[in-house]
Amino acid sequence: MDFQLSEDQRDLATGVREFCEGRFDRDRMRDLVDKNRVPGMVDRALWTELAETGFFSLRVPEAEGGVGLGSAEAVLVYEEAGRVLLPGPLVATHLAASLGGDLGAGAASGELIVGVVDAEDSPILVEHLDVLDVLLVLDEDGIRRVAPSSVSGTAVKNPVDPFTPLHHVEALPEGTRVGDADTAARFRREGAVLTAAVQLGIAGRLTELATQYAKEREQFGRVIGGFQAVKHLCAEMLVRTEIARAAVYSAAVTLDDPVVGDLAVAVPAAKLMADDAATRNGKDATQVHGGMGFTWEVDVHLYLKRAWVHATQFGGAEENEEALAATL
Amino acid sequence: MDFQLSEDQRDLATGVREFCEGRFDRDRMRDLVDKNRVPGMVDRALWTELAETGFFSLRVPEAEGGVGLGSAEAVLVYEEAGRVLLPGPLVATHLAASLGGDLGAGAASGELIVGVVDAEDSPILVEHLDVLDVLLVLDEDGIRRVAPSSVSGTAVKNPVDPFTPLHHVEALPEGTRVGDADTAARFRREGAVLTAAVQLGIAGRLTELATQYAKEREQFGRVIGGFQAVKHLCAEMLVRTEIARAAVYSAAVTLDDPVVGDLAVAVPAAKLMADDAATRNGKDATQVHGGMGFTWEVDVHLYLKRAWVHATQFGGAEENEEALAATL
Amino acid sequence: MDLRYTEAEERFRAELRAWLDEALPKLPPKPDRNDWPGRRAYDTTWQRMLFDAGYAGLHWPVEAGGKGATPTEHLIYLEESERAGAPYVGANFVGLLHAGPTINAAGSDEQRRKYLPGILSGEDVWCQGFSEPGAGSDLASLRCRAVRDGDEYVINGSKIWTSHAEVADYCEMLVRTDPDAPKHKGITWLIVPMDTPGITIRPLETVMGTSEFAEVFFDDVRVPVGNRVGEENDGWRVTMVTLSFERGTAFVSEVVACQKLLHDLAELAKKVTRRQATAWDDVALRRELGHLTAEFEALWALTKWNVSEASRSGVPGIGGSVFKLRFSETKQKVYDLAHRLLDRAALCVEDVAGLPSGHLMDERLSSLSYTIAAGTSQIQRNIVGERILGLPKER
Amino acid sequence: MDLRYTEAEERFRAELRAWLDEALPKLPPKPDRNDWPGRRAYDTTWQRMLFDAGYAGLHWPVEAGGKGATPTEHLIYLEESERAGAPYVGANFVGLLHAGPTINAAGSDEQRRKYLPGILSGEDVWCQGFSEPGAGSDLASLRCRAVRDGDEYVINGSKIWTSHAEVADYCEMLVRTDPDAPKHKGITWLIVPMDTPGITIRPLETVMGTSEFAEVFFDDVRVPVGNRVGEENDGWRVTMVTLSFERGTAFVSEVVACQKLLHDLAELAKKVTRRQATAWDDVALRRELGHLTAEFEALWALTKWNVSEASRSGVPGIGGSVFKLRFSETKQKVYDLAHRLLDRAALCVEDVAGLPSGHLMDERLSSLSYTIAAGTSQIQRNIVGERILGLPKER
Repeated sequence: MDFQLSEDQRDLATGVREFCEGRFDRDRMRDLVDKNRVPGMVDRALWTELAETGFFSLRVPEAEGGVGLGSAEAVLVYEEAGRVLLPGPLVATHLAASLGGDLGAGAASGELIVGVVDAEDSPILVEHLDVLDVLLVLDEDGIRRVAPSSVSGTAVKNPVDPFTPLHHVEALPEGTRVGDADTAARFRREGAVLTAAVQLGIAGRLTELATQYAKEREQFGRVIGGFQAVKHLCAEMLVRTEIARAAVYSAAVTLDDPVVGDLAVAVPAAKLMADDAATRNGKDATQVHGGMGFTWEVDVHLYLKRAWVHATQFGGAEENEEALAATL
Repeated sequence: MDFQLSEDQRDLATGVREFCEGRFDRDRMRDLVDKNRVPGMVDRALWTELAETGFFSLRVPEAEGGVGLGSAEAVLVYEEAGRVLLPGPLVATHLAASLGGDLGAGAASGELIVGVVDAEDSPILVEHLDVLDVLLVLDEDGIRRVAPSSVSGTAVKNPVDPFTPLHHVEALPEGTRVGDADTAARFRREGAVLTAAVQLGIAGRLTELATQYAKEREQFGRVIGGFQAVKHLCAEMLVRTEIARAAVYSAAVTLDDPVVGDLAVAVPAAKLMADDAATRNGKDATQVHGGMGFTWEVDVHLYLKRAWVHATQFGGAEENEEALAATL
Repeated sequence: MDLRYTEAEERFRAELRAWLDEALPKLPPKPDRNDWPGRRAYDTTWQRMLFDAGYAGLHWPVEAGGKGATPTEHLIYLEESERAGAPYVGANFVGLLHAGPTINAAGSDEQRRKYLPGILSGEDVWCQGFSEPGAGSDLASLRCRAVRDGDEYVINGSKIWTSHAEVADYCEMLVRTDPDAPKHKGITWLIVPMDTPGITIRPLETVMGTSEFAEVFFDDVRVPVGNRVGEENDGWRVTMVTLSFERGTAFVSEVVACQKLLHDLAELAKKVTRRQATAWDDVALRRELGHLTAEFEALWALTKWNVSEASRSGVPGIGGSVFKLRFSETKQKVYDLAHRLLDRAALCVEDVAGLPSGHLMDERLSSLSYTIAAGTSQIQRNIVGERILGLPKER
Repeated sequence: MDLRYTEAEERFRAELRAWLDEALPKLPPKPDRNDWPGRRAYDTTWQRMLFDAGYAGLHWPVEAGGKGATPTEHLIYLEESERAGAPYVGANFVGLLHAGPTINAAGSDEQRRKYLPGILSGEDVWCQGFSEPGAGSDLASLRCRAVRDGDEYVINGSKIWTSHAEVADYCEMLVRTDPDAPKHKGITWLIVPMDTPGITIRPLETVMGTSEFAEVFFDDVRVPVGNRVGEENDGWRVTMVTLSFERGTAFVSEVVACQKLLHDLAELAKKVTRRQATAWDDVALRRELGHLTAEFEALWALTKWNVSEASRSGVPGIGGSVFKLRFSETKQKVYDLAHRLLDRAALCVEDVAGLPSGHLMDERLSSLSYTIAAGTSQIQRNIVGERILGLPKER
């Protein structure tokens, strides 16, 4: 057993961090949300760069033109995506790349932007519809493929996360079957773990933002991070992040090598801990920022709002808790 | 509207506090629990003094030989009982005094020590059985009276609260009917509010104990109450106490004058807030005391354990929350 | 302990209720949230209606043009207004609750005559210039300077969190007049007309994407010395005087609103389905609603307790921080619950699929500020620990 | 990131499991909790069995008589022992985990030869004299004095929270040898035979009504200078060395025990009835159990993370405080839940009506100490905030 990053994994994480900070730094993130909004909030040029970096083909076997890595590596990549708030249906497109055929190849190469929606949702809200090339619908029988143009919905004018545009859809078209129930179950498992990785990145970044502010902001003649009340808020944020990290990495390794654990526990546990870390850290980071945390210009709210979105994807808290109880 | 203590009420509270501190001070309390334990943990001589002071006849009309006061006054008295951890079936005997006849008169005068048990409990645990003269059973149809000697139960060797001895009883005898369903419902309401008052006293005393310790105990060259982490624990204890106080007093006034509120909300709210304050303050007071809080010799655990007992009497948290939801 | 209202109080309530029934339909439609002139007009129209009906300055002393009502009457006024759906104090907030009472208590006769009538009648709107980017919880560390130049003060600096700045006539301001004095000492309280040259207003966008607040910049802004309330460098004391006007009624509308909201959420829970059943069938959610019901029952009782205490003593009790701590955290929990109840609909800050997600999520975002604004929960716990429990002050 | 055990690790596990299966039935019956000599005999018998089978001092260096096992092997040892229901380290705790490693790292060859074998074989039992009534979280403020008198130190003062004091052979002690030096500087580490004249032991009753700890009083207790480990006044550094032996395995047994407990609580919930249904039918309780399952899944993963880090670097990572904070609070939540589940049966610290309230409530009381012992949660948050996040130290 060696539950630490390998040298390759460390290099991968560092490389992706450098890529993200280079191609989607804070200025570009703020520009996208504040000034130069694009359809579906996805910048096609950036999407292509992400594809080239392997965001979508990461787990596609090398023989099929992919990077040939595993879920353990994928969570490191998606954690970095969360740290910088990369927008778009990243996880959905990544999952689609595993379907093979034209759809898989197109998703892997970044030619196709693929979204996913759960047919059981009520109300049904499709994310990023304006920019999607393919929409996958998870239903009882498996996965079906739907043309986004055939989806008639009403655009939500004021989505809570400005990076995640939504359409409210009354009913989804039939489409064509592209995956069976087992594949859908795999999508749900892998989607949960990758989304948890994004949440982990968000939770970690929020800890940094709060800690940094606590080191700079002075009140009563000293930096506020010197007050236990603030220091302990920051400490709890770190604890949540590290607990989530252990759960997410462990679930990813278990996806790659199911004998080392129990996926029925590991997957919902990872999602639950990561959702909890991201959303609660969002609240605490706001509190540490005081009045500034309530302003649009400080980034904290963008992280919190994104965390709220991810917390509803691939299983919410109550669902995960029930699933975990069922294992007892 | 004048939701503050009247002068008479203030005098009453002061008087009862002086009585309690005089007749059942810390030394006597510790003596009873540590050295000179008596059957049922009730000292008959003290019980008689309590009766003379009006603990049981407080709400019995003057015409019937009682003090003729209301629930508003009763909660002030029972809060003081909680502050000093007066043991025994105080609330049950007080309620019995309202039944009239020999039973009521005996309870009011302190000749009879009366206990109460809920027939619906599972397991059935009778408190203070060894010293009871009368046991009242609350059941679906009302209240029945049972001779304690006819109750066959097994003494619990290690009750969590050393002041509240218990007998485990498989089945309760039939007994004789002494109250109908309406009276039982009244008992439950008044019992909940008076027990909430005892919890309020416990919560307040725990706040004092923790605050006092925080002012005296030094670590790292200063008193620990100067550290925000400790200060804020104490502050939250006070907040819980004052919130509970408002709820308990308000419920008591509403018992006396139902038009000023809604008993279906006021009663469970008072019990819920007071149980919450007493048990959570017990936990926090332990934490403030550090290692000392884990010792038998510091009083905190005695308050916490008593709070746990009261939290199960006349409606627990889940029951009260459901009852409150039903009012929405 | 008496929770019964007196006959006079019941009469006051009945008359108010009757008037509200009659007056509210006459109000123009509510303006859009971002229409600041419209909001000013709406709020001041309502204030004028209150004025004409004799309800303006209910809690002000009679000699200041108010009604000298008791705290209990004020509580009744706020409770009934909220239940009837009357407008909030809105643009009149600073005038009625801060600037007016301060001028009455610490100003000159001339200042009283000049400023108080306009506040009561809804003619004048005031805003507040207290907080600064560097002076939040530690308000006394403010740095906006005013330098005496003959008969004028020359103001330079900036203020933040100013509501209604764009439409206000006057600003009540705290400025530093002696930078060498200990920080609570060199502060002065000034009245600044908002049309004075040199004032720039920059809307401050909140996490809700709206501009409820502004930053206000002062660049050589000149006001006459006669606009000073109280003595030079005595502004901190003048401000503290205002605090004594709080009589336990600050959150009455909000507590009543939350109690209404809990009923609405119960209705919503009975309507929304999660997989097989309604949300109301989920006992955890139901108990959480029950628990919150208890919290607001207690907070309502505590409100009456604090108001009664103020009625007796004439000064605010120590209960304000206790109340504010629990109230703000509990109100956040209500919106946490609303968020949970809405599930994916919570991703829309607008109504979707017949669900009231617009209002609820807007308030849910707003709720982030409850534990921050007007003294963070951390500061409130310090106050409770130090001033009520007597624990040593922070070093 | 690899969670698969190596073949060698799997072999180690298989052999250990086989031995445990064979050895455990040979153990005498467990003594009564208050029978201290019996407990000593039981714990040291087990230690002797481990010693004979080659498992004693698993994590000690080979040169100290240990097995030099990796942190991962130690984890496997603790996990398998807990799953098999083997005894805890008990009376051997201080010797195996504190005193022994310290003597090995900082003692003389003679001290190593004299003290280490007895610890490994279970012959000698050690207790700890670090904490004092006035020195809890602030351990370095200890005041128990030792004055040099020729070839001896003369000890006066008292220690608290000492386990197994009544049955121990030796005490590892921190004493103040220079009262004038800064508080971390004047401390010395001593070995004190417990049969030295002048030692008085007073059992310390806990909230559980039992005496797991004692206060130990020292009245002119004389020990040879040769009993000093490290230099005079260098005891703080010597103690810090011991901390470096923690390799992420401190809570392995407890995490495994909690995971088992959650299954037991689920069984219990399916059995106990509340009014119409079982507790398991209560979705709130079920979800709480599910949530705690996630917490312990994460804590188990974090354990492996910390152990792997220690295996690589040989030094403990920064994760200890992070782990301890979450673990102690989560374990408290488990017993809160058990309390809730037992309802009125929770009023008995003994089994009643076929419910396991004895064990559960005993642990529930014990759980009050989790967030206090070995560094309160408040101190742990300081450590995380200051040492990991780099926030300024308390002033």
